[in-house]
Amino acid sequence: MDDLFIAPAIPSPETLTVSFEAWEGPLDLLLSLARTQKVDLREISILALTEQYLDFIDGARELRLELAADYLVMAAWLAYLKSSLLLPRQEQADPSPEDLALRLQLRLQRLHAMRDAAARLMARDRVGRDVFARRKPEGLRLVKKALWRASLYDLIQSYGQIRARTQPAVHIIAVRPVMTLDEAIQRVGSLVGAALDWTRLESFLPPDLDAPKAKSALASSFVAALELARQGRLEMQQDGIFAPLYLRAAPPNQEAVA
Amino acid sequence: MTPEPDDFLRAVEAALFVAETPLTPADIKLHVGEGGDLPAALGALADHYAGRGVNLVERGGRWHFQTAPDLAHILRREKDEPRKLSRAAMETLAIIAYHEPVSRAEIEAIRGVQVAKGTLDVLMEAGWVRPAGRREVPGRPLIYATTVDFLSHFGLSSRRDLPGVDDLRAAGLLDPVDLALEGLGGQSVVENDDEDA
Amino acid sequence: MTPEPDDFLRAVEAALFVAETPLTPADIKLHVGEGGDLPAALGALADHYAGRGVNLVERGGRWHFQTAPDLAHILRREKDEPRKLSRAAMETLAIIAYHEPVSRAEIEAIRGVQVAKGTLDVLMEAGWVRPAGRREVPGRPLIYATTVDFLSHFGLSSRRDLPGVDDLRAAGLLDPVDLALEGLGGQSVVENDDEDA
Repeated sequence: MDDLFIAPAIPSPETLTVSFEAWEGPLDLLLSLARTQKVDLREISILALTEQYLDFIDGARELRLELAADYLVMAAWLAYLKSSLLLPRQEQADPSPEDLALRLQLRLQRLHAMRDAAARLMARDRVGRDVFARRKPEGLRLVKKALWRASLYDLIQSYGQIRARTQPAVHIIAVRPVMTLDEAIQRVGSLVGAALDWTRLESFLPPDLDAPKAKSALASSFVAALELARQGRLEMQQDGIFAPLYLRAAPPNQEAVA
Repeated sequence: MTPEPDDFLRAVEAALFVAETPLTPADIKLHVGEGGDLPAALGALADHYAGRGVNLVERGGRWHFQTAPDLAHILRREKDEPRKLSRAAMETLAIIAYHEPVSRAEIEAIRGVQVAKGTLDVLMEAGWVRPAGRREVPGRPLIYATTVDFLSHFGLSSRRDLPGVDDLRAAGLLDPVDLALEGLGGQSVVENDDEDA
Repeated sequence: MTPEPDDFLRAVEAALFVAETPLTPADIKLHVGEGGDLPAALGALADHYAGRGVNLVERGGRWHFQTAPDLAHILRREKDEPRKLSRAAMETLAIIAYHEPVSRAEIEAIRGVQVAKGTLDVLMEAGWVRPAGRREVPGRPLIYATTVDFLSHFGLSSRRDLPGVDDLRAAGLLDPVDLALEGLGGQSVVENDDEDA
């Protein structure tokens, strides 16, 4: 499993005929080279690895392979690291080359660990490849069922509204009990001659009328009185607003004048 | 009581479990091969699952797992959601109740408004209205009537219990009071998006 | 040996059987109600199915039935081969799973190359990786984490089941990546066509 992701095997630096497409960058190449040391990455010699890398780049250059800039940057950095590691201790810069080497080693370990983890992950029993769920499950359904609310009152009220809205409206005008104006003129005209003195309008109405007809008779009789007065056949008198209205026949001389 | 299942039986079980459709014994053999007594394995599996929540059944020579019939209710759990009928639905229901059986055209004639198809669907979904055949007139329109559920929901023992028009009038339910308020234009009004508007 | 399953257990079994996706205990309760000891029922079911052709498993707090791994060969079909992940995608997925939540820069620091946008897209499309907020550092980078579907797919009960995770942690290989220390080359290498090269 460890070898699942190792890039094309590197037999030895001298016989390299491989293009750089095989690696995902300098770190990847470094890790591949490191793996050829066949030791635990924690015990790897960064110095030896640097040698390997620089040899590889040199070899690749001789083979006139196109070199990506990043590989050359890494080569330069490693060459610097190598020389620093060989320098006497007191002349070392900060961070120390040992520190830098340790970090590079750690990075290689981390990348290797993740590569290994990816391989182990992919090799697990994966759903749809190694283990299977049902291919056509019926499914659990949460059905929201509408619980319709409606009362009998809603029902009949609705029906009433439809009927009220759509039935043709027939307007029947009731035959109402009235005394016509002609009738009133006739009656008031004939009765006023019989009266000797001022007589209240109400006295001219027919007796025993029911309420609606009495109202009509009063109104018609009043209008009839006005008409007769206009014709000069009677006189009207009232002491104040809403006071009783009195009628009497007009004097004969006045009738002659008119 | 349950013997440790052998690999042949396990394979049959798994094949039936993942199958998209019921499998014939020949289908099963395509997966599990000939390395066992298939009828015996099917019988043993059917026995094993007999009292469980999932049963192995044979229908017309094909085998499949299905949930136990008595558990159907948990697989389609219904959640009641109280909702009020729209006015259109209420009116349509009332017309069907008073005039049944009626066609959609007749309902529209009485309402004076077109009836969206969805309105009748809602009433049928509620279980209050059912199609009641076709009227034998040109076009053979579908006619609708109310259901027994309708009667029980509204507490009626029969449709004759519905108050008559005279009762409605006496109750003041025929007063055209809200006619002006409704602003109903009448014939050209479609209550909602209806495909046969 | 196998006691007669009670109706609660049978209901849990049936619900898991028909479910289209793995179910949390809460999902199950929604269907089977509170009428029983659900953890006990799940445990009993898992035990019952342990040696069979179909197993009940828990993945990231969700339960589902699946076929036994050793039967893969008889059940696998041509079209079942899951999507082939690129090496970049596999490594990126592993880095996210073991380090989550991680930013893109942190993934790049570990891999020594830039992460093509397509790589994360593929993982998110597969439903295995999700954005998990932003890291409250300058630039507020988006951070990524794995999903419950990731656990289901790879047969992990939880992230603690990730292969070798304890050893890696003990070795300090999962410590937060100190980006400042990662001054080494490689950062400008783009693994493939990436618009933010």
